[in-house]
Amino acid sequence: MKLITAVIKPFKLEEVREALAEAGVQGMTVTEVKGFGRQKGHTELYRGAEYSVDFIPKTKIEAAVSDELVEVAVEAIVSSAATGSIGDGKVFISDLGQVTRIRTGETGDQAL
Amino acid sequence: MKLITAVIKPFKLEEVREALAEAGVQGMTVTEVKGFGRQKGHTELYRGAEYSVDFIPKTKIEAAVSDELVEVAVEAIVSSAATGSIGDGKVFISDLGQVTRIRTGETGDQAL
Amino acid sequence: MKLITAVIKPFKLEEVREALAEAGVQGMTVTEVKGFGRQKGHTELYRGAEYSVDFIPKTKIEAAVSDELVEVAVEAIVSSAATGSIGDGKVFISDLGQVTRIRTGETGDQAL
Amino acid sequence: MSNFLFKACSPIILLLAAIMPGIAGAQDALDSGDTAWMLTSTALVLFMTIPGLSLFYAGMVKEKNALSVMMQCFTICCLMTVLWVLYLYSLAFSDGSAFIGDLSMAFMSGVGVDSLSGTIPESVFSMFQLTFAIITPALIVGAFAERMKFSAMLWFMAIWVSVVYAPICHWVWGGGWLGEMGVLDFAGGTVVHINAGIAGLVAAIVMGKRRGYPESPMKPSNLVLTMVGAAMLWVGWFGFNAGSELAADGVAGMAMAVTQVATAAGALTWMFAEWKSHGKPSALGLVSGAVAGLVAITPASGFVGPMGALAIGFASGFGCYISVVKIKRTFGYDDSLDAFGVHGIGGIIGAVLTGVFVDAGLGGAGLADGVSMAAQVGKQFVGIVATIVYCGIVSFIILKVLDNVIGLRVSEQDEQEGLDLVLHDEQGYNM
Amino acid sequence: MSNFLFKACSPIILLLAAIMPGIAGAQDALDSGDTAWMLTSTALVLFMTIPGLSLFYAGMVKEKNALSVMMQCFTICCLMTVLWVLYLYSLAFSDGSAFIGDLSMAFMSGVGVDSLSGTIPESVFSMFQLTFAIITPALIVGAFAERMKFSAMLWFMAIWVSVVYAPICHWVWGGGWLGEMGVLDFAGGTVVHINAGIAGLVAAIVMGKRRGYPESPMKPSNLVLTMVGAAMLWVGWFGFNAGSELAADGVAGMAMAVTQVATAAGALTWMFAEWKSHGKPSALGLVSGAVAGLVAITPASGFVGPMGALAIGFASGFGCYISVVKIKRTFGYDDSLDAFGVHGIGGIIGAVLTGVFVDAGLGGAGLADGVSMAAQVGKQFVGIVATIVYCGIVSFIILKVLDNVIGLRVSEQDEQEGLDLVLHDEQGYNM
Amino acid sequence: MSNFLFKACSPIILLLAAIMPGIAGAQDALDSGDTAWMLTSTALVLFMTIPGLSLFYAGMVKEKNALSVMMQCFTICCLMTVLWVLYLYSLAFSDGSAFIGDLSMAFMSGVGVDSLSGTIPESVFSMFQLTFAIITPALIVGAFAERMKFSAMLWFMAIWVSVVYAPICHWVWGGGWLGEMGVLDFAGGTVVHINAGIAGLVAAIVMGKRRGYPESPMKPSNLVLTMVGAAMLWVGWFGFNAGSELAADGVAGMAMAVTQVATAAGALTWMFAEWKSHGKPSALGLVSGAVAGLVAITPASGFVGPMGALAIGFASGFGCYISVVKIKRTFGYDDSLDAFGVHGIGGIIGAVLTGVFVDAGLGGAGLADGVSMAAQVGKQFVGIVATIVYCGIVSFIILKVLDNVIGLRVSEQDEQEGLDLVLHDEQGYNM
Ligand SMILES: Nc1ncnc2c1ncn2[C@@H]1O[C@H](COP(=O)(O)OP(=O)(O)O)[C@@H](O)[C@H]1O
Ligand SMILES: Nc1ncnc2c1ncn2[C@@H]1O[C@H](COP(=O)(O)OP(=O)(O)O)[C@@H](O)[C@H]1O
Ligand SMILES: Nc1ncnc2c1ncn2[C@@H]1O[C@H](COP(=O)(O)OP(=O)(O)O)[C@@H](O)[C@H]1O
Repeated sequence: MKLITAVIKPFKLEEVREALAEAGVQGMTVTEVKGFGRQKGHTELYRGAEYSVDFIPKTKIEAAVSDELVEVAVEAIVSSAATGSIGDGKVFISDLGQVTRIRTGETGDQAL
Repeated sequence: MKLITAVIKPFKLEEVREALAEAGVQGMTVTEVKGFGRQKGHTELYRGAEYSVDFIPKTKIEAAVSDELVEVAVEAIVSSAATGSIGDGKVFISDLGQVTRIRTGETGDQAL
Repeated sequence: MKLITAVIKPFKLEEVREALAEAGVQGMTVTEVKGFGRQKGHTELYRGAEYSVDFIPKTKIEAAVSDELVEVAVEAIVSSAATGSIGDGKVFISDLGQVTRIRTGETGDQAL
Repeated sequence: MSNFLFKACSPIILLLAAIMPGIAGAQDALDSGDTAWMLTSTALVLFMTIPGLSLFYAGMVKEKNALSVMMQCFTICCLMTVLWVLYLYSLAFSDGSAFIGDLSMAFMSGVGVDSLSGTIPESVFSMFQLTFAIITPALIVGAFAERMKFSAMLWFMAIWVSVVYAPICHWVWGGGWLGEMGVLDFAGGTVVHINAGIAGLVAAIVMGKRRGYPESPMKPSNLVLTMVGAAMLWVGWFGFNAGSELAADGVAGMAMAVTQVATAAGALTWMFAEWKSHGKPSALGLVSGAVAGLVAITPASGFVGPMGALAIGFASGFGCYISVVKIKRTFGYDDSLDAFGVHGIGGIIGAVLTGVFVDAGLGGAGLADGVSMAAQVGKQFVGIVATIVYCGIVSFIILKVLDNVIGLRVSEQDEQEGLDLVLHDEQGYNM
Repeated sequence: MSNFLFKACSPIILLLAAIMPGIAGAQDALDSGDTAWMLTSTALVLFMTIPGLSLFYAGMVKEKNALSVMMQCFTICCLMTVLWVLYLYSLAFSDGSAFIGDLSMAFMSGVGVDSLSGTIPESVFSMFQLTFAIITPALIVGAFAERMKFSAMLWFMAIWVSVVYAPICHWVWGGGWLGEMGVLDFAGGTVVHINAGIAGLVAAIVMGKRRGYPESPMKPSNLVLTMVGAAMLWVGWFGFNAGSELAADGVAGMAMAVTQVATAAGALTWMFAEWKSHGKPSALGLVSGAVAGLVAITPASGFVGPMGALAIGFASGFGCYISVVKIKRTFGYDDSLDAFGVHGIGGIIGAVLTGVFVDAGLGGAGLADGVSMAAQVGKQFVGIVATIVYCGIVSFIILKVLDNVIGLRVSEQDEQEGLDLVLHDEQGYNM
Repeated sequence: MSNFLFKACSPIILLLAAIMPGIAGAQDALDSGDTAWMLTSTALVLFMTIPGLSLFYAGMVKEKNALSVMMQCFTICCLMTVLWVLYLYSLAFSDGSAFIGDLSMAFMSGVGVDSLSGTIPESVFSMFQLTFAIITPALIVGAFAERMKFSAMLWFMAIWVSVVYAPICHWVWGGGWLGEMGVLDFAGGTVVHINAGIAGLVAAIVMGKRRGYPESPMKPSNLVLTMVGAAMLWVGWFGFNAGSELAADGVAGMAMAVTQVATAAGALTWMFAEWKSHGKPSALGLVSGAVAGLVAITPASGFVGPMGALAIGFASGFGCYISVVKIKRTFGYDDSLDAFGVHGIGGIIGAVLTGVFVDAGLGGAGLADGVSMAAQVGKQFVGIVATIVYCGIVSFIILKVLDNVIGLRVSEQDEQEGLDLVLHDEQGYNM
């Protein structure tokens, strides 16, 4: 099993979720994060004090998938999350040793 | 060392924390997340506009543990987080290459 | 490639970000988390009801880096995040199978 | 000659008498100043409930229930308004018997543009009193917050205000037996606060504790809003107390002054008590003490002087602190936001001390002729006990009946998920 | 003899006449009670816009636009104030013609410390009216929220208030043709609410929908604040309606009473309608109904009785519910916060029903001599149609011209990022 | 004959004189309209501090300190109230000397239900003045926010108000030397704003900068609440300025009008200045300008006309903008929320311009007989300088002494963790 972690633009969440569901991914966990990278931030001004804010609101999606699903899932994310403009985000893949479903105690692919 | 990541129902956090502590896990990091899976979401209504919200508030716990602790820790999570109803969540296990304690520079199991 | 995950004190974020940038890390993703460990929490009191809060606000930084950068990056984090007092946090390193840049589809080190 | 002159000028004198307030026998002429103040007071007392009390309460509950308590307060405001003009005003303020009014003024019949009540339009008097009939049930919300069904809440409030509030209001202010007996309740210590506090206590006991109380944390979600609500209560209370004079005069002025003093004293007392016993002063303690002071000065506000107010504020700040921090914990009932602990206890302290500090020797307006301080305190006790017994028993019956017929509480799982989503399909904060 | 007496006492009678309000012919003396109430009313109506309406709106938009709507309301308040003392007051309230005033009172010339308007200082009358000229454009903000350029908003409002608001205000209250014809609009159903609602509808259509509307969720970010705003609107509205009597008297009192009743009825109606059709009552529905009731009672407030108010509140609560929940969805325009759906529709319902419930037989103040109910309703329709047509056409022209000259909308990407950051370099919440 | 008639009607005339305000020699009769307005004004000015100023400040600090500033404002309100009735009112308003009152009215002795102050109850006058003694120290909180110990704050305020506020209030309004000399300060430009601004500046300098200032971001945590607070300040300020007339008359009306105008002008000026220099208009800038306008019109409000108000608002909006955006940065002191930058500077601008625009030729009420504009401006300078020097020196001494005895600042680590948790064991937001 693999853990796919994607950092995307927040307003793309719904599209990505649908694309993943279509690809056969049945569950995922979503976190609001702040990203730092090539995309430029913005400036804020409060009574003459100028702050440049480099961090940009992003959404992180984590989905554990069985090995055979990895490729199509990544493909689904990339195609649904892309706008073509800077800051579209990344997809990371890492190994997952074991998964357990708390409710039933099932493990492995069945637990996904 | 392994990284145990558990997604649980938010109101179970305190119980899980205690179970982990009892199991010998001395530290953990907690994130508020939104989960998507088999558990159904809810509906919201604002002036006639109905929104179905699929994402459900969940809590993610990350704990780095030494290899020998993994099993008992997972066991502790599963038994303390289970309610038996859908949406209880998952436990993921992955490898951890190295851990460093910032304060002291210690690494490995000592750093946990 | 490796994923470096650091849990630090929130007010150190800016310093760590700068240290990482200096070390050559070009992107990172930041999450507000709550930490539990050796550092003691605080007490809150509401109309005679005393609550001891064990979880402490922390900031989690995730940065995917190429293998050769790992050491210097960890070094950068440790030296910039340390205050010497308890609760400074940890740095975790794990393997990363693949990285894709959503905008371009690039993968591997180029995608970082 | 003098007779001739009297005749000559008598039309003018009559004219004068007719149009000017303050001249004996002229109470039936409208006074624009009094009317201006009572219009304002009505707005101020409404302001106490919405947004004041709503915010005070919404900030103290969990995030997932914030909207539910605001919605309860707001709905109570609407429901009471409609019932008021249909029959409640008549029940409370028409002549009727010593125990309850009749329906002669139902549908506001007889209340026209020109109807007067003293020097102000009766429409204004009626609306001013309505705002009291709104805040009283709204206060009870604090006792059963975070667990009551919305529908059950509606039924309870509609019945309670008809069979508990209206009669007790009539007893004290509508020409009923307590007022006749000489019980002093200037602005509602008995009618409003003890009444709401007791009903709240009964509701808290009948409904049982919130899931997880008191083991798991029940932290206020937004104390910033709670402080705003408390501040609004304070400001609005000037309408409550100084407005209860029904005129813009020296008594109203003094009522405002003693309100200010007792509130400040109550707030500081609670703050210092907490500082001493816990080691730190808290914002929630401070504003709780302020409300305790406001509650206790309410029955006394037209009768006592600034130094009496200081004493009343001090006593109430301390008494309510003990009640909320110690007594509630000892007995273990879950009066979620301390409707009883602050309004019940503060109301009782205020009602008793009104009988003391009304004494001219203590700076008050003076005891009634031939009434000793002990006798007055005795009367105050009669008022308190009558309210506690009647309100306690009737509230209990209503709640038990409703519990059997439609059920009072939401399910455990719904309580877990939060009333905002479960009962209203909404969230207070989407941020 | 009687002649002699008259002479003898005549100085006194003159004196009396000069200093006392309420005596025929004495309208030109200042009455401190009336003045007190109008100073208060002015504060209350300002309070409706800032913070009331600002909060009501800010809570309904997305987090990233919260500050932008508040800033729009606040800036409108400032801009209208300056234009008002420069020329707007004169345009609206100087004699001029039947269609518009002139500039004889520009720069407030002639309005001194001693100038009176009835029994109150003209300065107070002018400020009271200013608060209406503030809230009217501020209401429009709800229709185009979350997508309009700030600069375009400023231009639109400055022009609109000069060429739409000022004349229509003059028609109805400044001695213009609608007032002369006998159209009844006690506190601004036509001038304020229909006017703002129509301008909002036109703006919503001209500007087009928000990006993602209606497919993606447009959830209110902070309904707690929206409820606070609604409560403030309610309280402040007492100044709006009871203040429109320009005196603290029985009519003002009744105006307050009917305002309270209609609001409660509107709120409950919307709530129960939603409960019935959707299965749950919502807080946003409740307060939307309250505003619907407030809007509809506005033109009627000095003319109808409590039972008429009940009917008007009911009709408006239901009508606006249908309009917002059904009609808007059917036609597909994006009136973001329902400025038209509540203020336009509610204003029309209220204006029509004013002509009905003014009838003495229905508890109202009575139709004018020789005017039948049908005739009065006819007059009301003339007022409504004139406002819709004039406001609709002129608002459309202003918007189209501005769109061509400077552009009305922010770019799609800016809309995505949120107006607070893009237009003001600020965030509403940094938590 | 005429003599006969006079005699014949004289009882009536006496009667008239006794009961009617406005007739020469009748100042000692209570006027219900004036009383109504002053009761309202007192509520409005209290509303300025809690919740108004509390919210304005709480929104500008970091989330972790939000409760601490609210608690400071609220506690100040309570503490001043108690000190006021004990001795402060007497110190400020009893006859005493030209520099300070005496203790003849301590414990409110002599202030009964029937005591009058002009045409209003003395209880109301005293409470109205109390609200000024509350907001003045509360304003200072803005200068040392986010770093002062709560206990040190309490000591400082209790001492400061006794040895700085009370005397300066006496100088100007209590029959003291500045008032006698003819310094014009209608509603507190000198007593309230310059005074608070200077004390704030001294405190900011003595206490030093916040940790991390100015390098690290000090973003306002909740500008939505700051805007609400600013709106409440604006509305409440009508009580402050129009209430300072102590009557509901033409001067009060004009005071309200010029307050509205100057505020709007100040807000727009700051907004456009920022738009021009920074490229975008900000909400915080807008409301800061509004407060600047409010501050500057305060001393002038009973003396100038609408066009003078426009000029004063413009000057203050611009002056305070420069002061906050440029001067503070140049000198590097950390006046956290610009108590000095807005209240100090705005107060000075207003005090000077009062001497200019009071001129009848500029639309004002007119200079005193035989006083030239230059002379009046000179007097204004004397008032300003006296306040700056006295307040500056004494505040400095108090702070230095307290710093040595109990310490003014929390530890660096506590500052890091936030005052809410460290000093009060609470959090403002638990969401
Ligand atoms: N090396 C990295 N490690 C972790 N997250 C990263 C890394 N680089 C980028 N990110 C995340 O991806 C987001 C987008 O990256 P950015 O460089 O701005 O644009 P792009 O993905 O289009 O190249 C960032 O905001 C950050 O959250
Ligand atoms: N494949 C997955 N990858 C990541 N997180 C998942 C995955 N499946 C489920 N989750 C997380 O676990 C939570 C519970 O899953 P759900 O399918 O609703 O119930 P259950 O765990 O009882 O089968 C989800 O809300 C989500 O946060
Ligand atoms: N085993 C662990 N797994 C995951 N996170 C941990 C673990 N131990 C500590 N942490 C994180 O590191 C933070 C600091 O740890 P703590 O034990 O308090 O201090 P120190 O790092 O100085 O030893 C914790 O608040 C928690 O977020």
